[in-house]
Amino acid sequence: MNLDDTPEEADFRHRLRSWLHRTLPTLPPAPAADDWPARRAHDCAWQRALYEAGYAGLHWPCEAGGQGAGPLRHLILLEEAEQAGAPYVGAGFVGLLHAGPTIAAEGTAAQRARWLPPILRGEEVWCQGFSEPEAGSDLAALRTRAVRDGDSYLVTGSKIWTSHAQIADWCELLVRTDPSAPRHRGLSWLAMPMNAPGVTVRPLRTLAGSTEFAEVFLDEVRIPVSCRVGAENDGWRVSMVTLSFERGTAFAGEVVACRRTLGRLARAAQANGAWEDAVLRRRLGRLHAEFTALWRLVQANVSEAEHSWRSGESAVPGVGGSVFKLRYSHARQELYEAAAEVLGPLALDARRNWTADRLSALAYTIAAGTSQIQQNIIAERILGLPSGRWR
Amino acid sequence: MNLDDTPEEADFRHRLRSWLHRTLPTLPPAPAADDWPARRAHDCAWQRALYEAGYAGLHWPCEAGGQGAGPLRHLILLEEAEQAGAPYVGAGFVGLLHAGPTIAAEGTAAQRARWLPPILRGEEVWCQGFSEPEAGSDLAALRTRAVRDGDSYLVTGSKIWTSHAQIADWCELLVRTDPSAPRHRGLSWLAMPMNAPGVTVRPLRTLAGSTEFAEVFLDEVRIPVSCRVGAENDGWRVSMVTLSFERGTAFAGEVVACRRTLGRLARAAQANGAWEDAVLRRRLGRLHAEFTALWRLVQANVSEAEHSWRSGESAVPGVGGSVFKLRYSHARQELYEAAAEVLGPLALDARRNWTADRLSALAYTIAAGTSQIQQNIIAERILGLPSGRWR
Amino acid sequence: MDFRLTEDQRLLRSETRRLFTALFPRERLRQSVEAVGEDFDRALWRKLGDAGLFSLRLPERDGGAALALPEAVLLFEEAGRALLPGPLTATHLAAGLVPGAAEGTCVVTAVDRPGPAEHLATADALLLLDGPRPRLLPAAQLSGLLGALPDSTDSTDSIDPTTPLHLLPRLPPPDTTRPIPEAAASRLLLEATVLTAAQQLGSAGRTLEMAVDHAKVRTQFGRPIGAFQAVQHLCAQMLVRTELARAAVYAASLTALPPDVAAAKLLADEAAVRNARDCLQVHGGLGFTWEADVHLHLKRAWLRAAQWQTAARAETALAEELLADRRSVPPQTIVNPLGRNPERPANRQ
Amino acid sequence: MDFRLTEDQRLLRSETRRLFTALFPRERLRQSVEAVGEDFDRALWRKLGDAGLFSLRLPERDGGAALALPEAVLLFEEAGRALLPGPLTATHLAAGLVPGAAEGTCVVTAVDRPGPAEHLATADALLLLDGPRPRLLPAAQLSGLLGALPDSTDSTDSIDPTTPLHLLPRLPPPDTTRPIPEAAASRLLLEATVLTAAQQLGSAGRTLEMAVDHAKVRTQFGRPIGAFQAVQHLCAQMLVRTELARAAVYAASLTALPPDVAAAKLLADEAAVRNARDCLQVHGGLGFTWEADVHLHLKRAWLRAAQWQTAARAETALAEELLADRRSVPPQTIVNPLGRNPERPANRQ
Repeated sequence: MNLDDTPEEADFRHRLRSWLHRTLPTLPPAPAADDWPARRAHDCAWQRALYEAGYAGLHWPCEAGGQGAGPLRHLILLEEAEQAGAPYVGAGFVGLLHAGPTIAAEGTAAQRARWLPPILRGEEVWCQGFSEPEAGSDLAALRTRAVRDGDSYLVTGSKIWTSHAQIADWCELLVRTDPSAPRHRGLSWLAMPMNAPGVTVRPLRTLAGSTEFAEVFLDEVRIPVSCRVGAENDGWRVSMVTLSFERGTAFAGEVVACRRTLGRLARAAQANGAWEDAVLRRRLGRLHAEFTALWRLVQANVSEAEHSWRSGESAVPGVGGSVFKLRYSHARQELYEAAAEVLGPLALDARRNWTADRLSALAYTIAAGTSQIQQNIIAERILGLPSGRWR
Repeated sequence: MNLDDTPEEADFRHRLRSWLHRTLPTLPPAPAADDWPARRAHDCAWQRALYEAGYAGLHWPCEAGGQGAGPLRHLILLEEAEQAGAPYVGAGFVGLLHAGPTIAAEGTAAQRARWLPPILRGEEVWCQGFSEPEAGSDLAALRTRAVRDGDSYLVTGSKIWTSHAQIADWCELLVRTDPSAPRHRGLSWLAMPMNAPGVTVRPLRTLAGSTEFAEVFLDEVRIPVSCRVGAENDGWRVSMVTLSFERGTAFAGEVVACRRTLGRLARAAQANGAWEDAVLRRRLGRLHAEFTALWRLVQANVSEAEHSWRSGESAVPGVGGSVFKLRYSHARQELYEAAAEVLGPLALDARRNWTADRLSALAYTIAAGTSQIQQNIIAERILGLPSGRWR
Repeated sequence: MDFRLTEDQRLLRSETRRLFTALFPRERLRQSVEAVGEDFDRALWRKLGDAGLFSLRLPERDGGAALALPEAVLLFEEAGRALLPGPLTATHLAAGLVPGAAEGTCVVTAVDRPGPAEHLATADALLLLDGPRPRLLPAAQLSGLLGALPDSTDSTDSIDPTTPLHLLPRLPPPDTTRPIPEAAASRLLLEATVLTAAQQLGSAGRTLEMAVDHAKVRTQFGRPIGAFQAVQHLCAQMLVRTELARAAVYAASLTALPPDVAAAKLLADEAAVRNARDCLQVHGGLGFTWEADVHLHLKRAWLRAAQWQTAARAETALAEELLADRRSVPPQTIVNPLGRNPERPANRQ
Repeated sequence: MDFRLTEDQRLLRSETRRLFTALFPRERLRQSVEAVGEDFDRALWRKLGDAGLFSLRLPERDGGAALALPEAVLLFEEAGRALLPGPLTATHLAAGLVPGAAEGTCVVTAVDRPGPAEHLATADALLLLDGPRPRLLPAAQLSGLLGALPDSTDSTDSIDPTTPLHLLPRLPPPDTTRPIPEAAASRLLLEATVLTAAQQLGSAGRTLEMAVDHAKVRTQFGRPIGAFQAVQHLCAQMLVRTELARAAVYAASLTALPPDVAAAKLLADEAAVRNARDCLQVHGGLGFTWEADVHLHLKRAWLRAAQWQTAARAETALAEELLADRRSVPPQTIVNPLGRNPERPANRQ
């Protein structure tokens, strides 16, 4: 048990840190939150910079164009980038962290050659079309259907919660190809060009006022069969295979960011006098413990993942993922509630620091598995309690 | 909407208060907690005093020997008695608040004549034999069986959580008379003399170290059929009928007591310096709000009950009961956790004030319907949510 | 004692609900959400005035209904439920003190300390409750005050899209304001607190209703989500919070005693904020959209929780009460000044 | 970095569990619960000494295993799991400082401030960590201290039936004690805090296990109660608390940095207390009995939460750290003094 960098890790960290310090000051300022074309350009430029420095696809396998690094190396990248204030992965998220790895694992050689390099170079942006209005927590209930028509599928239905849909080139789509098969069966995974006729994107305004998400309406969209990754009706497994790439690093950068925010909150409280309030002070102290421990939990989970990866085991999401997600979602909300307490009445001003974060934090106990579902998973899959028949 | 005594209520309160102030100083000091014969004597003497002053069975119907007063009058009695520091009903609890009202409602004239007067006069003590080790939250699953043998039942099984079993004269018993009938059906209500051959009482030590409860083992105990109240196999309904006597006054005295405790806590904190801790101070302030509102909720529930009672409606346990019980159980635990905070390290000394109360408060979210069950009841019966099939 | 609504009070509540639904249906609410920076709806304000929302407690000879705080609380509960916009509490308090407030021809806002002031750019007067005697800043001085505010206090970035805010770094000096000698700020503050708590209560009740309605119809895993214990228990706790807050708010409207008022505000704030949060959780992603009304309740609840007595102030005051009063407000000695005392409307002529 | 247990550490843990189960099976636990006022089990203490629980971190030439704090934490986690009685932490810290402590022939207890002291009547020495240098009150003076205590500090009324307590109103003056110049109280305090947190972690893990085991077999309404979401979610939160505390405690054992130690104590205290509470709730009435072990875990958890850094102290210290350190202990600059630094055992010769 140790928390120290190996000499190789220290060397990697050192070189990375130097590069970040050289590179970040040369980046243009972040564009306005709702200027999506500018955000796309900004995020892609950052990905291009990573690519040129040899950091693109750090954790992707070498044969997919990546660097073949393990989870620990990936964690160092996330940690250092966040500490240095580097841009968030942004528009690159789905391509680099979901669609890309899926294609790398399940795609044909031709599919890999077509789709992976543009992701790594920051040239093509992907979005995700999994969720549907009627299939929220219950993803297996999705209804968008694809009917085979010669060398194509004709896809009709609608998707929701699709980030970056308005600027994406491709959409990884989960559709029902066998309407008679029950639930998880009968689904297929398709790569859909977002400029195909019949695709309509409607931005979805969140309660934070942002247009981060969109609804995507599909009206007989023609998608070549060659865009299907994996076998027909095997889409559930294909889409889940990427979860095995989740090697404990999800939200790792965010935890680093939360720890920095907490420090800023304490200094802001000191500056505005809120620090005099012992209740608030102890609340911030408790959050310090919380995020310190969450960071340790990340390190523990990534250490496990590194071990599995080195052993060549197909990493299955372990104890760590759900446990971490459940607690982190809650802690993040607590953090921004404490921020509102530090701000006092200024928390009612939407332009203040932390106000938008307070609002967007509300999604954390809902998105990517509600806290209720996470608790079911922990109880049944980890603790082995009998099934509550909730699915 | 008003919170003021009517002239009649004010008069009743005034006379009661005078009597309490005259009478309480004449009572002997409370006996040691584990001296059960002395506690019986003490509790019965207090009941006798109430009887002689005309306050016994205040809320019982006149035809059952009571005073025929409504819930509001009963609330005044509970409030004034607690404020004056009068003894708790103690050993009289089951007789006065459950078995007695059940007999009054469902018993024959002979049964009422036999059992009710000694309860009111503090001469006979009752205990309750409903729960069983395998039937906790799920009371309908109980197994103790009664086999008809001529003019008697032969009862075999065991009961648990029976308060005052070691000093009781009678036990109200719920037994299975038809083993083939499902769950709620096939149960009967019997009055069992505790000195009958085959009855064995084993005190059950709680985590607070007290012997408040007992297990009662029944080995072919012969109980005359004349001791059955209500029809054979109708025991579930008979035992539930008393719930309609629960007119919002359950725990009302305890809320008054909690408010007094809270005031004492604040003064103790001021005396020992804990008051300097702003976190603790605000915690006590919050508890003040909590118990203030709980008392208002009692007043609201009792006002509703008074109205039903005056209209002659058979009072069904309404919104109030479960809502109040759920929140009060939690608040009581919070109160004694705050007490431990006031005591600081002295909370580790079992002899200090509040330490035993802290331990016994742990039972509140379990006994008389766990908090989980209370929430189910609220969700399904009050809010009308679909059944979760938890029963 | 009869701590139930009277028949008249029940009728008042149901009539008020009907009226508010007619005056301010959901479409109007959504219009007002999108109408950022647009004019305040003075027509609605006058209709609320006609309905007696502001004049309710004035004597009949002054055009009021001679009712008391408990009735006002019932109306404000409905206002919170309907998310009625505007400085309702301040204008209600100003009835009888500021001409036109009772009728809704005048819009009055109020503050008791530096910080956010709602609808300041619209208001015809600002009521200041920062000392023992209330004081008034009339419209003419108000525009001067607005002009002197730094840019960063521009009204359009209130977190609540239906309540424009200005952040006042300090209150206007006494020489710019007119004192109102006949009224006591402490009493107005208690009333403002109770009426704000009443709106929180109404909002809490509404988000509970929204959560339950959604849980009955939304299906996941082949069942209505309301059949899952996790959702059931969320909803059950929402009801508990609402009913506890209700008991506290109604009692405070009867006694107007500081501990009752503080308890009412603390518990109603908590009920409104936490119920809105839980309502959002029950709605899942659908509740996270701008189109859903959940966030409007949450944001208004945050805003009201920051007004008058905050949680920190209420808890601190309640703690002090524990030491001040040996018997911590023994229930049986409570008198009912507002319910019984006929002098109050007279005070306000 | 490899924040997993090594093969050796895994083995150490499983061997320790086996050993503690053999030395202190449940029957012995229950005997010790009923043995109020009876003699301390010195035979068990010597066996724990033989097993290396106290000498673990001493150099091999002093009879130790030359292991470090992480290994000690694994042993103390198992001790907390098994509810081993006695002043384990103090005697472990005293190894190398007080003759016989390492071997378990001497029983050492410790305090850092006035308040409860565990096993004072049994102890052969009292370690005082109230200043920069530790000091020691030997057996002879101890009996004098006990004689001088008021009646109300009699040991038999500890809330934890397996841990007799005396409440020390003040600590012995310096002229009655012997300073230990070669050791730093601040370091011993950090270690005591981590080792106490480790016991809390072990207890939290055990009550989680008890709750899950019970939920699998206890049926109500025709199903195992573990199939009800309400019970499932209680258990899930117990696991989350345990795993978060585990990460914090193990990290603190590696870094021994004050913020890591404070976080470990805070989260492990919370995990132990709240898991015991939830375990009781899952057990229902059956958990409320003296015969069930749940209350022993709860009471010991309360006791340990009051030792060394309480929640109030930990939170306050962590808050100060936020201001002190601009980057709040950036993970990548962490060094590992105890894991790497070979000088510590030498310090203790």
